Amino acid sequence: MTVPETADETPRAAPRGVELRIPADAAYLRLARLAAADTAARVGLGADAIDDVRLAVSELCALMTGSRTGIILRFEGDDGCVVVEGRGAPGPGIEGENGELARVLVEAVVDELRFEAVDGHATFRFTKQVEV
Amino acid sequence: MTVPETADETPRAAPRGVELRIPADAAYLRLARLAAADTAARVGLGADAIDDVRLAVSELCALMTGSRTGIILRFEGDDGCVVVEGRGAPGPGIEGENGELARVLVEAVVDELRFEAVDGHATFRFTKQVEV
Amino acid sequence: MSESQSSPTFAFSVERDGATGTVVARGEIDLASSPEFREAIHGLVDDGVRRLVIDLDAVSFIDSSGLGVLVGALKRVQEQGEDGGLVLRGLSGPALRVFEIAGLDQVFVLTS
Amino acid sequence: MSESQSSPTFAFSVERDGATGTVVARGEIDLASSPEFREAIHGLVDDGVRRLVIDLDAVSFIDSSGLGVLVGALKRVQEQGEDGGLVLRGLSGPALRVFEIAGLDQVFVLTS
Ligand SMILES: Nc1ncnc2c1ncn2[C@@H]1O[C@H](COP(=O)(O)OP(=O)(O)O)[C@@H](O)[C@H]1O
Ligand SMILES: Nc1ncnc2c1ncn2[C@@H]1O[C@H](COP(=O)(O)OP(=O)(O)O)[C@@H](O)[C@H]1O
Repeated sequence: MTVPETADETPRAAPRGVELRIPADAAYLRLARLAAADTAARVGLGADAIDDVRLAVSELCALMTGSRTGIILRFEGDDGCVVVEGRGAPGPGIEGENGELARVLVEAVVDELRFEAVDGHATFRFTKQVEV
Repeated sequence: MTVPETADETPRAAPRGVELRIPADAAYLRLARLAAADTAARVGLGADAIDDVRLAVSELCALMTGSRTGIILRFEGDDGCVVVEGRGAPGPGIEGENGELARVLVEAVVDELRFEAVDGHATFRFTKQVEV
Repeated sequence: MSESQSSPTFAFSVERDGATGTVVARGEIDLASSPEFREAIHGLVDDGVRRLVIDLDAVSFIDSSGLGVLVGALKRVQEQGEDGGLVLRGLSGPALRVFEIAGLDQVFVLTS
Repeated sequence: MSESQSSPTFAFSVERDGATGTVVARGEIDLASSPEFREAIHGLVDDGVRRLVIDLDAVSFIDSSGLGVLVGALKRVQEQGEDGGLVLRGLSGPALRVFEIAGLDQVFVLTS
């Protein structure tokens, strides 16, 4: 994931993809889903695959809600493939049955998935390809 | 508008509001509108006021599309008031009749508005209050 | 019938007829909206409802927290004894798919 | 009748009956979708359409670029002479509001 190098006054030239920063609060999960679905639709994913990306982003962000830091999401779409990266801190929901179910659901709906939560940092990356 | 001070690996603690970075391309206006409407709904604006915020963000971002930099948007909602700030570079649409009409529309639908385009930088800030 | 709306995109209504309670949910059930949904369901069971119908026809999204609420509801009505039961009505589209992935379409009684 | 869809959230269909052309638009008309919309309308007029009906009933959003397309369409049909005309059908909700702010509800012939 790319993070701005310095605090310059203008946006970086020709950025690729979309970056969304939200508070680690459940009230912002809907916006994360909207951004996910918008990216997936722009890349040309079908209705079911868009729902899959929406669910995956929502569940992964939910695992980071309730933490004291925000959540940073990056969405990129190229060649019929969506790549979503996220970063935050593990929230209380990461433990327990719902956290387990969340991961089962995400693994079932995305292509490649990496999710790590160590030392108070949580990161994920997943891809979803257009069906051919 | 707050920009991250350094390229640290974790999100800043307890961020307020939402930040969205999009390419300066018309294909991303819809996402800017979705983020605007989501913020306005979360703050409790009524249906018409949500439409106003959606239109204002869309028109202001359209004035910056086609430039070579991206667009950075910040959405905050407090005490029944939405504040939207944006930054980018002036796009070709800023000149001519549609650019003028865009500004007329925005001025009609928001409360306070500042829009500046100088030296290749464009910035805006507007507020929209819940009707009481 | 009572109406409730916790988030701009989730709402539900509750109807009660003797020991039967019907909850009609609309919109998106996620970590933001599921607590209020859970509370309403628990309230009905605590209040003597034994047969629960939860209508999910107009639910466009459900996440693991929403599934947790429904699994919890099933356990609660079953704890009420032989006459306790839960039916999920109108489950379709994206919401049904989540149930299938979780294997929960086999656990619940589904009707159209 | 022909169908077209330039963006995931905008689509329109075109019907032609002699010198009358009907364009039914659906979804969001913004800077991303208005060029294709403009092209279709210009194509009809270039192709001999004199009376144009543009149905905006299912249009949930229109921006200044969309208004520009419609103003341009009006000018084009009026340039065709006495028999040229444009009617906007089904304008309501947020889209109507934008016309009102721009004062364009007084410029166009609107029907329900
Ligand atoms: N992913 C899951 N798999 C299996 N059982 C679950 C899962 N999630 C929740 N449950 C069960 O559903 C019950 C209710 O969960 P929850 O809604 O979190 O609590 P409550 O009992 O307060 O409704 C839990 O006691 C648990 O046994
Ligand atoms: N905001 C506006 N106010 C008044 N007239 C406008 C406005 N926007 C566009 N027009 C008129 O509409 C016509 C069409 O605009 P446009 O759609 O940009 O070009 P085209 O003629 O290729 O359709 C322009 O020639 C202009 O006179």
